[in-house]
Amino acid sequence: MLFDVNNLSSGDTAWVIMSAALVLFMTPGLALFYGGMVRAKHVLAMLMQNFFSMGLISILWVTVGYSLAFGGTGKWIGNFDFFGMKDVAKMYPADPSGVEWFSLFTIPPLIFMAYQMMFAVITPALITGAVADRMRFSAWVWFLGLWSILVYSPVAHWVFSPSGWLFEKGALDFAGGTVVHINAGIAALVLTVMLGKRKGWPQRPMPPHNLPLTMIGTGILWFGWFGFNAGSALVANGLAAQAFVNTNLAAAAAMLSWLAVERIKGGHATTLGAASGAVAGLVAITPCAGFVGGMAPVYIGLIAGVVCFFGISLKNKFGFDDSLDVIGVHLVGGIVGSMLLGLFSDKAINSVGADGTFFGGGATLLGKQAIAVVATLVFSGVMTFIIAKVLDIVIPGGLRVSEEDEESGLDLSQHAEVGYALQSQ
Amino acid sequence: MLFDVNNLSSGDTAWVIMSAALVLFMTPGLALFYGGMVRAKHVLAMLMQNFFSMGLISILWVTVGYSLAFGGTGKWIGNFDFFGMKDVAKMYPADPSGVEWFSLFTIPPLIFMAYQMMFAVITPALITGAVADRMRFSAWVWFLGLWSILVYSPVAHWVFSPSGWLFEKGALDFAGGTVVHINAGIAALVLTVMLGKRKGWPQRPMPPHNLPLTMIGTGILWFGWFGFNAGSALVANGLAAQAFVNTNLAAAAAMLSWLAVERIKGGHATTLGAASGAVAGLVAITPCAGFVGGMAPVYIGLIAGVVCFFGISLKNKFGFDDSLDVIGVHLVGGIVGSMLLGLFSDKAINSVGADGTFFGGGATLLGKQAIAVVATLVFSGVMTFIIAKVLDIVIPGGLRVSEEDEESGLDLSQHAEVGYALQSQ
Amino acid sequence: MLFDVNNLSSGDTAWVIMSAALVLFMTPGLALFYGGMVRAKHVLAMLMQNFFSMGLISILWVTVGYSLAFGGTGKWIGNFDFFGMKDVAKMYPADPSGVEWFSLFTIPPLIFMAYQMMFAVITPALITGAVADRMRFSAWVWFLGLWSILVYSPVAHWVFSPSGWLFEKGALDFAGGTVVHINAGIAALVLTVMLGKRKGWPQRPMPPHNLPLTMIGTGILWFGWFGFNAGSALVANGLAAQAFVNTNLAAAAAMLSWLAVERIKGGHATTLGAASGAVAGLVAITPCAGFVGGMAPVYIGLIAGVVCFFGISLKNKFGFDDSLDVIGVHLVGGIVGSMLLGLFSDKAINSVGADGTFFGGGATLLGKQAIAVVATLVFSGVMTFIIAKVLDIVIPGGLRVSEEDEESGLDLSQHAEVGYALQSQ
Amino acid sequence: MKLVVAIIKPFKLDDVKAAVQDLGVQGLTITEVQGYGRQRGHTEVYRGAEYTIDFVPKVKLEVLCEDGEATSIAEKIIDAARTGKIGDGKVWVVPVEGVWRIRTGEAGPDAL
Amino acid sequence: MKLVVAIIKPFKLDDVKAAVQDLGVQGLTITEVQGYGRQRGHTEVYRGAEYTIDFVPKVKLEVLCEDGEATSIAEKIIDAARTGKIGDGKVWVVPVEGVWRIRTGEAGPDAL
Amino acid sequence: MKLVVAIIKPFKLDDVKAAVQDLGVQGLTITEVQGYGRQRGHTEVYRGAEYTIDFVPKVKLEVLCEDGEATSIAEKIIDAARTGKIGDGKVWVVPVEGVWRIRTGEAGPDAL
Ligand SMILES: Nc1ncnc2c1ncn2[C@@H]1O[C@H](COP(=O)(O)OP(=O)(O)O)[C@@H](O)[C@H]1O
Ligand SMILES: Nc1ncnc2c1ncn2[C@@H]1O[C@H](COP(=O)(O)OP(=O)(O)O)[C@@H](O)[C@H]1O
Ligand SMILES: Nc1ncnc2c1ncn2[C@@H]1O[C@H](COP(=O)(O)OP(=O)(O)O)[C@@H](O)[C@H]1O
Repeated sequence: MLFDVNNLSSGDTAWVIMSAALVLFMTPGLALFYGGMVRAKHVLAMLMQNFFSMGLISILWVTVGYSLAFGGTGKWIGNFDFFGMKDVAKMYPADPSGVEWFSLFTIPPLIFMAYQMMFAVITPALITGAVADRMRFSAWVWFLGLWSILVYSPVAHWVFSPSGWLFEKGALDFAGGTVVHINAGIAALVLTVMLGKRKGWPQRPMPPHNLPLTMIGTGILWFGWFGFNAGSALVANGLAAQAFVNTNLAAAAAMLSWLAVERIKGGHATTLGAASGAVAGLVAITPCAGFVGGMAPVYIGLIAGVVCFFGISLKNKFGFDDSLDVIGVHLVGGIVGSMLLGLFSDKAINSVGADGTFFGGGATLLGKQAIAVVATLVFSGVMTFIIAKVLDIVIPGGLRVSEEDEESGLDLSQHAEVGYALQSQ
Repeated sequence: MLFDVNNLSSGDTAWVIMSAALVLFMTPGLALFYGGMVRAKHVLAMLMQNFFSMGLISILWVTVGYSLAFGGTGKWIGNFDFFGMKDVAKMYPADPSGVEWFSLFTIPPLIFMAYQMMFAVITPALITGAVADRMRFSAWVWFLGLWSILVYSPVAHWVFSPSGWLFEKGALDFAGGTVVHINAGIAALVLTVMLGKRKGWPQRPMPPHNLPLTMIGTGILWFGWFGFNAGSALVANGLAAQAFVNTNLAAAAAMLSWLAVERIKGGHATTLGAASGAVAGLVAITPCAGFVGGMAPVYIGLIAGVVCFFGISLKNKFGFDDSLDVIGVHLVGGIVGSMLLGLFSDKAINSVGADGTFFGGGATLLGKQAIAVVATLVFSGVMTFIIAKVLDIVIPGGLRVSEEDEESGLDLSQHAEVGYALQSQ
Repeated sequence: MLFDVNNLSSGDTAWVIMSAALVLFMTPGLALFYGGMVRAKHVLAMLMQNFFSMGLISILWVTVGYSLAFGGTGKWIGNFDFFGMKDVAKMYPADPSGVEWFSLFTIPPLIFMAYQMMFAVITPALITGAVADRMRFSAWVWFLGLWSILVYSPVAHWVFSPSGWLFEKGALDFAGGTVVHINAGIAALVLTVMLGKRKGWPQRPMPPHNLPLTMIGTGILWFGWFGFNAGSALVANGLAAQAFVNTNLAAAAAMLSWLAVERIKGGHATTLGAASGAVAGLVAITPCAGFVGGMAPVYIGLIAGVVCFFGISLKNKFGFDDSLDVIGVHLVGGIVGSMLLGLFSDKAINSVGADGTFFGGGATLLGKQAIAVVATLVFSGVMTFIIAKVLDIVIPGGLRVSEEDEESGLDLSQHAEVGYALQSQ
Repeated sequence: MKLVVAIIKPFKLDDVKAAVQDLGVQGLTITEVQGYGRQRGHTEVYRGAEYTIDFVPKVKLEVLCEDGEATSIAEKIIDAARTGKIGDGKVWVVPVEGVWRIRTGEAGPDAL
Repeated sequence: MKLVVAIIKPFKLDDVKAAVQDLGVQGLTITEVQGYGRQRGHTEVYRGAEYTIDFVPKVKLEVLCEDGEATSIAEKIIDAARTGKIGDGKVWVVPVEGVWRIRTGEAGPDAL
Repeated sequence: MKLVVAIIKPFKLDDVKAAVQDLGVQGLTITEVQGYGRQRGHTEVYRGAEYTIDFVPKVKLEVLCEDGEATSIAEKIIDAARTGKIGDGKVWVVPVEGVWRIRTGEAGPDAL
């Protein structure tokens, strides 16, 4: 699809460029969010795993990832049309016959590619919270690259490309409920089980070393998420405004419901609870952001806050050590959002969407959403397992660092650095 | 006022969406700004009080707050037309007869609502700096909600709605000198007096525990304030550019004048002084941002820096413990800005504004500004007192935590958390 | 050049206002990036030197700096046409006869001035990393102001004003390779040599006191750099998108190549290495951002990462104490980027650019780039020396603090503050 | 020579310092420590999971003094640091066999 | 009275605390310290330059106890803190000439 | 056995460590402390209000050694830590009644 400069809207372009910058900013935000929660001796390793994704995935994306996700009109995966930035500056991805999608775009194709790049960067970064404090850095490097190409690009194609089978089927995902959160969440679950528990967990308490750092991250994430969700409108109009409002309301509502449960159950509303609830709401609204309206985002947020709170206790029940609760927040929250969309979706908000159960659409959309969820769970779960298994064998020392390296801290053992030096030096 | 999609400007929309995101980002920024200044055992409580405003006020705003501020065409308060997001997506607020205001808008009404929401979120958050280290969290929760509905929405209606009595009267407030800063500042003063001093103040020094955190917050605040002031143009044009420039210059000038006074008086220009001066300048320029031009913002900033510096010493003179100087900076700075606007306002900059004393307008505008200032002081002051008094009686334990809870720190006593864990863990 | 409001594009304006905000945000980002790397007792002084630039330079810029850089149509320096904000709101800078440049602008002249202001703010701030931990604050204040007027404004005129001699000559610099990075880098080198080494360097290790702070800064810098580079298009179109993509790719590629060298040489890929590599890439792509396309930014980034890594070891070889490697990163990176542009520049990407060696342009552009580099090195180097020499004589105590003040820390000796208070207080 | 060591509640530091200064003590050294004792710790909550933190922040004071002063210093500290609530801390005295002032090399009582 | 002091690996703190609690120890004080010893430090890298950091994070425990308990407490700590790898740390015992509980003013063994 | 304790200026740490290593000392433990002494504190400014901070950052060294070595270690520290300016710190020696190496259980001089 040739890019016609006459169709360009400077307003839409301004908004999508800015949104791409906002989504990029989320990865440092995520790094800090996680980094504050680990113990001091692992803080840099956590930051590094996230920042490294900004480096590696950016390059892989323009080399092959974008092409595999958005090249051609295949059902299952893209092709190599955009390999190595070929034609990206002048061509949109192709629309399948009979569909008008990219041909309606008013932004330069380059910024569409870049905007999608930022999603590719942050998705695997979400996983780092689950494998915290014990994964070998070289194993992470390989996992990151392979997972991005073999898992992220195909799933992105299924859902975000108009020729992808889930897109065609009519499953909805405004900004990445399946592609980003369920995808990363199930990968986190598989990796968590394969890596095993952190030494000492759950006997020894492993409290966050620096919650203010986590709150800085929370602020950046909330801020950046406006680019993530409202930017996904790819135009600066009422739909973007709707997605913006929905994003804020779901985050707010989930914060409140999470804190309410905490208060009722444990007696204290915690700061980390406020942050966790907000992120749970942001996750859940992600697939819904441009398809729901009115007070629906509030309800979605309220539900997500409660369900994710209980989702987090799964790890204690089943005994897997999801260090920073990627599963409880992203996997559970992603599923909650994707399924609630089947109820709350409203064509009056977005004509290219569908009506959910509460708007007269029956269970049709719900069914499609379930298919998308299950497909993502199965594909990503299996692929993650295979990649990790192979790497565990191939990488010298395996996926996990030695006991001693874990004890002395990943910062020192993986990066020959420490987060904080003596104050008095 | 029905929203006509043909009037939509994608450029203006892009700018206002982005501005709304920037203003949202200011609340975490404020949290960090304040959080770095308290002692380590209170840091999370400070962060929490601010982040919680993002949760609670967002929800209250779409439920009733927006409607009370912008519904209908009453003089004193809005109505319930927009209750629970009703019609917000398709309707602007109504213009009073004979006035064209909302009908000239080029942005979706949803984003106007969202932009205003962010102001509603941050305004009460400003108060947290005054009540730091001793307010019970449950009391804060109730105060926050009640104050937003009973104080913020009415004052916002008076000043920002074209049917509000202060708007009609011709009092000017570009981005919230009265609505935001004086409003929060006087509430801070009342609460400070009612809560009493922190234990040990002023005998024991209570130095900031982490000034780099405060400087992170300062950076975010300065950055976000461009959305606050330049976004208030609600279009992306020369007026927004003027407000942008004014914002930056006032912050810069006030930093310089604050530091100059420090240097002359105490011998040292301090980092916290640079931050405080900048914020004082930002506060003072807020009402003026879209009404003044040329070097006026520099003069306004220079004056604000000096006056607020001395404003801060009031607390020592009068012996009230305004922990983080909300009164000295926001109340004093807000009054300085609102009154200086009466001098520096220039119709050549903004035709819907008015000429101040220095531009041939005599004392007319000055008088109107004085009325707006006094009205806000009286209304907000009295209402704050009533709300706080009632809560002090109703809330188990009262507004203030027990001595022991204060000593062990609000983080532990209110939230069962600590900011920083042992390094070596 | 009178500003005609009919030419205004709200989309372009939205983007440039936002870009100006992003560039402003880079200075706090830089402060944190540097601040985390110094020892705890110097952290506030580092933050202060940077924040102070936001104060002083903003005011100097609207007073004289902008006018000296963009007033009139002189070859070597501007004039006083825009002194004290005169006419800035209604006039663009003048185009030299026969050239159409400012007359094509679609944004308000005020925001052009403000956007340029942010560059003027951050450029001298870059120098602070080289003089860390030993420069007297009052000396910095004077140096900052004089350097901005006597060095920054002229060089900006040469390169960014269409009447400047380097602009005329056809030397290219999209967003400040010469004006910003080489300019600040050579000043850093001169100052470093004049100030001498930090006490104890290189015998005593001086490890970063808080690398998470540095990583916060890195995230903000990367985010803000999109405004720096893509904003320099001054329109929201495909060129801005191209600059955006190039910026991200060069940062990513340089992170990878820096880490690869580290791994090969020293055995460990470090977190600070990831940050340093990314910044090196961002520096190198700055002059190229709007002139190259395809995979060129990746190659530029890869080269910059390697060259800057080795650039850093220069200080050990030559024994000058460039505390935080401003020379290795900004001077070397700036030269790398400016010269590589002579190879990779492609008129197909930007018609007002030129073809570099790899695109059939021979060595012509390369020669022009070399002239621009050398001219900046010589002028800035000599002027910096003169300014610093005079100040060293004039300022009581000289440029450098006393040994005792250095030992007890600049925070205490220069600002009567400490970064972190006792935790238990 | 003796070393008087005290573990106190952090917010009592200023009072205690003032008190020993009154006795003519010219120097002391403090350390931020964590105490465990009868004043049990507290429950912290981390994402829905509760755990007990046994340690409470305390400040440790060390005062070198002449033999005869140890008891009066200890008593003065006890007075100044007391709140009467559990967790007020301990004071103890350790024998010291030699003291030097680094600056001058002076030894014994002159080094204090 | 004695003061048993131990330098241990930080991650052994919980085990050691549990162990001495078993002996009836009712209180102790810990400090975050940095140790240098046979467990040489490690190399850190700072922008391409390597330097050796000799100090490793350790935790210091201090337990006041009656004369007769010192050895058993020391032994218990040694057992609980041992990993068998270099850097496990030291335990030592210092004589104490007087102990007071600040809250009550009680002295001697009652103060523990 | 003895414990040599020293309070020194933080930037002297490397020199002091090197000095005692020269004497064959194989291990030591340091703590970041805050000192109050003749080297009065300094004035800090907080939003226009000045207040005096009495405490200055110092580093505390602890070195276990055999009885005979204590004085020479103390002297070596004094030499290495001296700047001649006020606030250089103190060194003192405390008797130790038993030392163990946790890793091996060795006791006495062998444990050092
Ligand atoms: N046996 C002990 N050895 C060393 N320190 C102790 C001991 N017992 C108590 N402490 C210290 O004294 C502090 C207060 O003791 P605690 O038993 O809580 O209260 P109280 O002294 O009022 O009985 C503890 O937090 C700990 O730091
Ligand atoms: N002579 C000493 N004086 C004080 N502390 C010591 C001494 N020797 C060792 N330590 C402390 O004990 C820790 C462990 O000692 P090290 O020699 O590394 O291992 P090990 O005790 O297993 O032989 C050191 O990190 C240090 O804190
Ligand atoms: N009586 C004391 N007990 C414990 N520590 C002390 C004592 N006197 C001084 N110190 C420590 O020694 C440091 C230096 O002492 P100071 O009196 O300032 O200088 P000088 O030792 O040069 O006379 C202090 O900061 C404090 O840590």
